[in-house]
Amino acid sequence: MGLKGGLGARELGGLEHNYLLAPGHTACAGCPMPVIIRHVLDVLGKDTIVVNATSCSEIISSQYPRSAFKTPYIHSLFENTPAVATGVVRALRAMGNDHTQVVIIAGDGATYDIGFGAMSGAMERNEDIIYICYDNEAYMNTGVQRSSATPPLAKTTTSPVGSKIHGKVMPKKPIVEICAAHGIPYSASASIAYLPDFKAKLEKAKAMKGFRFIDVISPCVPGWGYDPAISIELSRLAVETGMWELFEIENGKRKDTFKPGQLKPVGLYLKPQKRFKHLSDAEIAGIQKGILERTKIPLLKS
Amino acid sequence: MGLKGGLGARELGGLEHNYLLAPGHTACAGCPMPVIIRHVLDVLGKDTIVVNATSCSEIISSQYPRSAFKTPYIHSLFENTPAVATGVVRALRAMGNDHTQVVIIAGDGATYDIGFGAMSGAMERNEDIIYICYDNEAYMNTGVQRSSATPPLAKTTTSPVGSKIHGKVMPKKPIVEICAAHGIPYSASASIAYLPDFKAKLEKAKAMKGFRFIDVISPCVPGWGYDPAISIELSRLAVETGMWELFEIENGKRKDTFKPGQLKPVGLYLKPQKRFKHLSDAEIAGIQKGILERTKIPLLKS
Amino acid sequence: MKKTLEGSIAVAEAIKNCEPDVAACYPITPSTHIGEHLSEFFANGELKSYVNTEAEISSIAALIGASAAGGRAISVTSSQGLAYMHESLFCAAGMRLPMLIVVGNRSLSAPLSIWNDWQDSIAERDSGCMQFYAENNQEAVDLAIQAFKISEAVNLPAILGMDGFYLTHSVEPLDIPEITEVQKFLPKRVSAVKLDTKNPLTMGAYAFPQYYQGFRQDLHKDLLSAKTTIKNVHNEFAKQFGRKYGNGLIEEYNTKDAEYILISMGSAAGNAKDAADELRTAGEKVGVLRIRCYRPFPSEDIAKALDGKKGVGVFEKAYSMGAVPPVYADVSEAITNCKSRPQLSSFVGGLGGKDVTVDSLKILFGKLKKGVCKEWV
Amino acid sequence: MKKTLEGSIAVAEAIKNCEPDVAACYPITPSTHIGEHLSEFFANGELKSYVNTEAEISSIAALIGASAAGGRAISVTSSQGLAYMHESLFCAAGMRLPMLIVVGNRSLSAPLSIWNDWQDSIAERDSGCMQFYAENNQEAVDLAIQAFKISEAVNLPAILGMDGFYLTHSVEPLDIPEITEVQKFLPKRVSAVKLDTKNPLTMGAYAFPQYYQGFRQDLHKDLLSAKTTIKNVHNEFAKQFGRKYGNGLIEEYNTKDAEYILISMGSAAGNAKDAADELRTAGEKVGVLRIRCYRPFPSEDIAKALDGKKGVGVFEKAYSMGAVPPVYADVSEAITNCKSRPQLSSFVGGLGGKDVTVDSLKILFGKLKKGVCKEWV
Amino acid sequence: MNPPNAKPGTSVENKTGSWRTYRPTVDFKKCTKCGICASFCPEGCINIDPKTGAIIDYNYCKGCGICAKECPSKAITMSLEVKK
Amino acid sequence: MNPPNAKPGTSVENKTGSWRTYRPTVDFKKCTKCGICASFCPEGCINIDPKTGAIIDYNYCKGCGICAKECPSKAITMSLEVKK
Amino acid sequence: MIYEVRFHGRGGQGAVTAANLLAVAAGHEGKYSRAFPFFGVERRGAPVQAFCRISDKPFRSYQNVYTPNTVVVLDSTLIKDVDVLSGLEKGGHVVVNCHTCPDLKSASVHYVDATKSALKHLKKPIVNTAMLGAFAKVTDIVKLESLKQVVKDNFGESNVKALEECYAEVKQ
Amino acid sequence: MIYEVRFHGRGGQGAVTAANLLAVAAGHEGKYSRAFPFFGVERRGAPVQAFCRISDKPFRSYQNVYTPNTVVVLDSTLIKDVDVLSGLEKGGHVVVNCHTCPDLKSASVHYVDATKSALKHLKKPIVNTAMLGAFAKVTDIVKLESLKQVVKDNFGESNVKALEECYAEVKQ
Ligand SMILES: Cc1ncc(C[n+]2csc(CCOP(=O)(O)OP(=O)(O)O)c2C)c(N)n1
Ligand SMILES: Cc1ncc(C[n+]2csc(CCOP(=O)(O)OP(=O)(O)O)c2C)c(N)n1
Ligand code: SF4
Ligand code: SF4
Ligand code: SF4
Ligand code: SF4
Ligand code: SF4
Ligand code: SF4
Ligand SMILES: [Mg+2]
Ligand SMILES: [Mg+2]
Repeated sequence: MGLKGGLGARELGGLEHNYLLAPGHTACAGCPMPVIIRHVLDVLGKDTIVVNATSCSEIISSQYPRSAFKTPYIHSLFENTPAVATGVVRALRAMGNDHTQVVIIAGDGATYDIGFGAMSGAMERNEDIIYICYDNEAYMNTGVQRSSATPPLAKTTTSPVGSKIHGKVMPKKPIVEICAAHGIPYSASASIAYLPDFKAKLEKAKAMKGFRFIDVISPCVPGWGYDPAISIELSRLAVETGMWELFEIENGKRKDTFKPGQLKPVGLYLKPQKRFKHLSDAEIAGIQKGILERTKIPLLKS
Repeated sequence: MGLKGGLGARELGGLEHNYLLAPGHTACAGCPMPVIIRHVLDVLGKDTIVVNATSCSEIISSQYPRSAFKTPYIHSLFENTPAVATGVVRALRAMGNDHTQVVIIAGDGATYDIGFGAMSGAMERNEDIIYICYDNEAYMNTGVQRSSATPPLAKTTTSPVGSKIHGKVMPKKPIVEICAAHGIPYSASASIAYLPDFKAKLEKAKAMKGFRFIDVISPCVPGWGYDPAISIELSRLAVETGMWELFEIENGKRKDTFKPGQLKPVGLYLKPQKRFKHLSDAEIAGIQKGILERTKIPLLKS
Repeated sequence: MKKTLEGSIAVAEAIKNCEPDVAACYPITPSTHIGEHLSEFFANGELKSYVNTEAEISSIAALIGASAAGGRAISVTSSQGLAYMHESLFCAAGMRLPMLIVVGNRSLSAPLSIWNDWQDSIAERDSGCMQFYAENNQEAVDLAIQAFKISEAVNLPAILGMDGFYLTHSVEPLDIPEITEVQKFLPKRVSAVKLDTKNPLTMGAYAFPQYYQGFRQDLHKDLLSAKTTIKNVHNEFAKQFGRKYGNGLIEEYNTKDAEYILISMGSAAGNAKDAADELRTAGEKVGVLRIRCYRPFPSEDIAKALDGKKGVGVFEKAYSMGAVPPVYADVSEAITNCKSRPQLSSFVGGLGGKDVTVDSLKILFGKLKKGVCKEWV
Repeated sequence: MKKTLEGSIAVAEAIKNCEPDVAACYPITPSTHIGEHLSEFFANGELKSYVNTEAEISSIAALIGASAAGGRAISVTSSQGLAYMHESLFCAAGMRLPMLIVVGNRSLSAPLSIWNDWQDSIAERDSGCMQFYAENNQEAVDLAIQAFKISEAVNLPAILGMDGFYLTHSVEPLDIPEITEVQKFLPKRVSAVKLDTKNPLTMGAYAFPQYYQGFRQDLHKDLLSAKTTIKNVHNEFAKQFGRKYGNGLIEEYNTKDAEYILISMGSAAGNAKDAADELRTAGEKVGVLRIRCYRPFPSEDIAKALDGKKGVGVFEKAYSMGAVPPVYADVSEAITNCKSRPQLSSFVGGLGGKDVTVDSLKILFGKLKKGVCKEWV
Repeated sequence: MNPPNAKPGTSVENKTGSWRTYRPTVDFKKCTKCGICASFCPEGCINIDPKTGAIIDYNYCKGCGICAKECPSKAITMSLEVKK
Repeated sequence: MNPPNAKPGTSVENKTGSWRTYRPTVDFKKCTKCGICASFCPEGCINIDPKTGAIIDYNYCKGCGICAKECPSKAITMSLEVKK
Repeated sequence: MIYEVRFHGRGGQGAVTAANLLAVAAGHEGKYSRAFPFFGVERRGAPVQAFCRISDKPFRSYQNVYTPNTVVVLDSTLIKDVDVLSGLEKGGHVVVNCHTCPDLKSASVHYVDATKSALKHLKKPIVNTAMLGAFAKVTDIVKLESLKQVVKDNFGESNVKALEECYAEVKQ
Repeated sequence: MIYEVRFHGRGGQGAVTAANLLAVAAGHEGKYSRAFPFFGVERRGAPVQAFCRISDKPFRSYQNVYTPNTVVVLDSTLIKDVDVLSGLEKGGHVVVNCHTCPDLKSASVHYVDATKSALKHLKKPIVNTAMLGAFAKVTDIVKLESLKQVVKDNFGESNVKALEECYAEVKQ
């Protein structure tokens, strides 16, 4: 099989040149977030304005006087991107431009937490915006603190492993479902390891109007604590183990865009990551049980 | 039939004395919001601390040096009640008090809009709070501006009726569903006209821990533009016409707590209200159609 | 032609005639009426875009986005709403984005009060936004039009302060410049520095220590030189529309031969003029200096106007808790280099809607004669 | 016993030993480490409650709630985070709620910068919150403990400023008072005015114009008289723990016989002392006045210390754009009544992490000799 | 210290009865003492006397008419308040 | 006016190749030119030469090893960078 | 001279609008005028004040009206709660909505049953336009015609009828 | 006298930690010390600086180190991008992680292949503890034992081995 995670050679043609995100950005070696951004811009094309929240993606791309973005780009604050994008798109339309796409690129902290009020407002108004959350499941830019996207039991600097508490207590906030509950036209999850699936979602979103949301898993080398070479592999394992489901919600209807026939044991995903190093076998078994109940997919027989 | 809207005499016993909301508050004549608050406090009892958002409920109750609240009460800002309540309940628990209920009373503006970021955060943390939104479907305290709770086509001062736009454009934000999507233990809607239902929900919420949300329809005399005598009647008609559904969501499962067998024509609800005066017959028919599709309840044969 | 209408409506009409691309507002007393009227214009197709935001922090964010995209952008707020924009105001100014924020000035909580004072905008004096205070509704109308022009000329946000209720809710005959006239005065915004897919640009980059201070220093310099722009735009306006307000930065009222001067802003300055008039009739040499533009602070003009005076008092509706009142502090510093520094008194009053009467202001002139005085009145 | 550890960890340990009821934090560089360590204490059962809020506006709201409920409450933030609390700071102070906010001082966006200056907390100087600035990490540790006590004595929030990175990230040997000692100094908070179902009370009522100004005036008065409390608590601390910092409000360093004095705050004041030492060795009569408590502003102490000096300069890491620097403006006003008012210069520097070196400060002393000077350095 | 706090329940000092344009009058003969009016009165100013029936505290009654509208026995009538 | 804006795409001036600890080397004999490595390289610094195969721009390659890991043909190997 | 009027009413009765209409009517006559409210909690039934100044010459003042030339009371029950006569100039007029003469120690008390007129013509107790009729009769600061015009423009004919009725019926 | 050290490294190599460990070791010896970083964008691979001051007497300064007595370079590739020798005192030491003598015009250049030691003992290229060994050999500002103790307390035995190896192998 020439495919890994459903990725075929054919789909990659023509990507190699003129990326709209230039090299020389300062992401950690192995960070998959620039890959995500590159593919987003590749699908959306040059007629796109990027609105970015304070985050790793901002810090690694726009240090004065240099920038990695080749499309127009604006960063102002951490919590306000949905409203900034609202202003951009409203002004464009008011001035007669009815074609330019406005895309938000924001981390999970901006999306799930501090910016969620503004996001909820923009969703309620159904602003004509594409919102991409690269979800590295913590505040990475400030050194790996818990966000609402952090999976349960994961260790971060503010969900530490102590004598009373063993990593993050709360479940991961179901952001795709919450956004869908707002009645927006499109809400989806994605993984960069499933590139054709991701791109299909981007194309679909691109063809629509209104508020469109995609949450993309984005492993973080120091934040999750793993060998940089396996960033894509982890994005794949997350799906193969059922930790990360690939689906989209339109008109309140959920559709799984890819569903593994059998799940790989979740340990394969957890074990390479330092943030899960403290987990006991019982805890891992608990996670495994939760996945099986939630996904209703059988575990791979080994 | 001695019941109107399912309300029986029996259920009312013992309410008459020692209300925890004193008279002398300065709500408009006929405002049902104080009735809602009174019944909330009646169920929760004296061992309750009220956290109030800036709103009509605050302005009518706590003008220095007087207050209508007999329970401990705190108001600070418009957008921060879920976090203030977080602080209150965390401090109580830290100091060894494991019994006092902390209840938020807030309008739809605070709940659906400006305070939703903080609310989402408190829901994510599953703080031990009961949240009551009295939903008068607009910013009343500032003179009837549109909120996300304003129903489509309703006229407010910021969703005016003009030559290009005919009242509110967007649908009502489905707050109960959005809250439920957060995974909180209890999310429900209620109407004061269905008092036993409302009180049952309050009792249920009271018996639980964690974040509990109830959205209560609360007609507004000047804001909706109607004869003050029909505040309760409108709360009833909203249910009888299917404009307001009575339900609760636990563990992601929705249960209708009251469902009319047949729906009254929605005109009965719309016509007495100035905010809907501009509606054409076609628009009313459209609303009626929407209700029938959504509720799947037949229209009353007349 | 004059129309008798509410100050808020008049300002909304003036804004409409400035043809903004995006208005983004959130209701708050006492400035709500302005936004309401803008939304009505929108519903009637007379305004290009109106955003009902879910909070003020998003109103200003929408302005940041709209202005960055090259549009003309306006918001309206008061008090808690402006305070909720605090972080964003520094950001908008630092990003050099023109926009207008009309503030119906109101006190800050706690305790909550919906009534007038200036604490809300005064507390934003460090932000890099320009601040104007209108004495009356005619000036508010005229300032709205001037403020867009100034803001877009110097690429900085402008705050236009209107005393809450006093101005926002007063109904009076006002002259609202016709749209055709406004178009002559204020052409469509043209910005080379904007989000444009034909000519991409990265806005809002962050700055290492070797760059940051330079940006702040430039911002400060540009604010200082905005004083010239403000005067010029004010003169242009006067030429075209026939209405003048001092020199655009300050207005001197019977100060030339005055021995005692009261400084104030907004509608309180109008009341102070009435007080001065009454005292003049009684033979007292008193005058009023009105600060029309508080940021940039017109220290040179003020120092010049005050040099050699016997006594000067600053009356203001704000405080820096635990220290001294802000306008007074600014004036105090401004007159350090007067050849003959007048005795400077400080009066704070009118907080949270405490009515500032002509009589109470007359008393202040009396106090000036007795020497330096620092009082809550 | 001294431990060598990071300033942030040291302060976190000091806070832990103060046994707060609720800590509510949101990460932001450079103050994040403090919150991280508090959350670790919580995970180990050494802290009663730690709230991972979803934004700073909710951190301070949680403090408002916790303090109103009678608890001891603490948050940690910087820059944008403090700015996001702006509205709430006025509210917390106006509601008379004690709490501690440790600020790892950092510049404000735009442009974004994670590095140190004081604009974030300086911009909150009107709010009614007390403001302390630590010169070094030992003082930060000691101030954290004192600040709780002061705050709870005067019923007002306290902001404790630590220079971002310089203090927050420095690793050095520090003395952290033992919990038993802290308990003696800082007993459990007892508040009669609180949310208590046994004794109900309405907190945060709103005020009509006849009441509002009275509340503000009281707040101001209480802030002024907090100066005595601050000095007393500082003395008590000195007695019990043997460490003293000037008189609690300001610290005079070789000022008695000095002709030229540089005023500053935070770690810059330490560097200024080094500069002064070097110049003293060269025979120059120079000294340093450090402002430890910026709000309430110790104007009397400053005026007394500066009276008769030849030249005084204020070095600060903040600006009021389009006007003059804030600390300078405050000092300028404070010395108006000096019998012999020194010549006052203003220096602004160190913005956005521009390193403030001893050498650069030595140059400033040189400038003072040449007369009044207003410069970005 | 002077915090903007208020005493609980002191709103009773506001005699909102003066707001009234219409005045509710209970017909004790019709009143079944069901309590519905009391339950829905926004002012909480109706008491059910077990002997006579619904008693309205006119110090607070704002004359909204809800009690009359909701009374299942039509025991309450609204009439224009005679203002002095 | 001096806004904190930056020129698009100028990050190319940051030669992040110096960050590298490990160096990827392509074995053109094994390379099938499938493009997978290019697609996943975080630096976007791999080009597929239709004749030879994957060409790495070492000016930017940070040596993460993703290309080697993802290459279905195992055509890329990582070795310790020789630092000068 | 600046003519000063103070309106006392309750939320929902339209006192603020009355002051505004008066200012507009004066404006129509080419006069300088200014009306503005003192808002308390703006709730139906709660006491409200509104002010209006009218002058032939431009004036500045935005302060509240403390020494009115005329006071208009839209709800006679306010008299016991509020000192409606406060500062009234010697011999100044008080115009009260009342069906019997109100108990006020003032030289020039006028009263009219505006509630009756409002209920009759408007079917609701919003008495502001009716009271402007009484005001017009009692004072001559603006012309009846101007007021009628403004009321007609803003609220239509039935309000004009109420106004005219009270103009005719006001007693002193 | 205050002894000043400047560390140059890349994110992930532990330069900041090295400075901190040095300060802690000095603290253990009863000295006054202070370490602090200059953070840029703190990303794996990006250049980082960290400073450490050590003295027998208390000192105040929180300013960056401009005139180091010793410079420690954790990654030799930095030499071409960064002026690592900037301000180094005359005859001051430079300790570089390099397997051949680096091209530096300085009186006292020392080098050691710390990456090799790190990979050998820690299985990853985190060279900070290893470089502290070389530093200890080249300078005598803190005792080898103190450093070993601190490294052991914080990172365990294998790091101590790397440290010892570089202590032994550093060349000049
Ligand atoms: C109001 C405010 N609070 C806090 C911060 C500090 N801050 C900047 S980026 C960031 C974390 C971003 O997390 P996320 O959105 O998940 O993006 P990531 O860094 O993980 O890519 C934080 C906490 C800020 N800039 N502004
Ligand atoms: C930050 C901020 N923005 C705006 C306001 C003004 N404001 C106070 S209450 C209110 C409306 C409240 O609406 P809602 O929550 O629906 O309560 P209601 O008044 O309808 O009962 C508004 C806009 C405020 N107090 N604070
Ligand atoms: S910290 Fe994580 S998310 Fe940020 S640049 Fe590095 S790998 Fe990417
Ligand atoms: S305005 Fe509406 S919600 Fe507010 S008090 Fe009046 S009736 Fe109640
Ligand atoms: S609702 Fe009617 S019958 Fe029932 S208690 Fe009231 S007045 Fe009596
Ligand atoms: S009229 Fe309204 S306020 Fe009066 S008693 Fe009846 S329900 Fe209560
Ligand atoms: S992934 Fe491997 S086979 Fe495919 S192009 Fe790259 S090096 Fe060649
Ligand atoms: S090692 Fe990483 S950065 Fe280098 S070419 Fe391969 S994928 Fe790109
Ligand atoms: Mg993240
Ligand atoms: Mg509402």
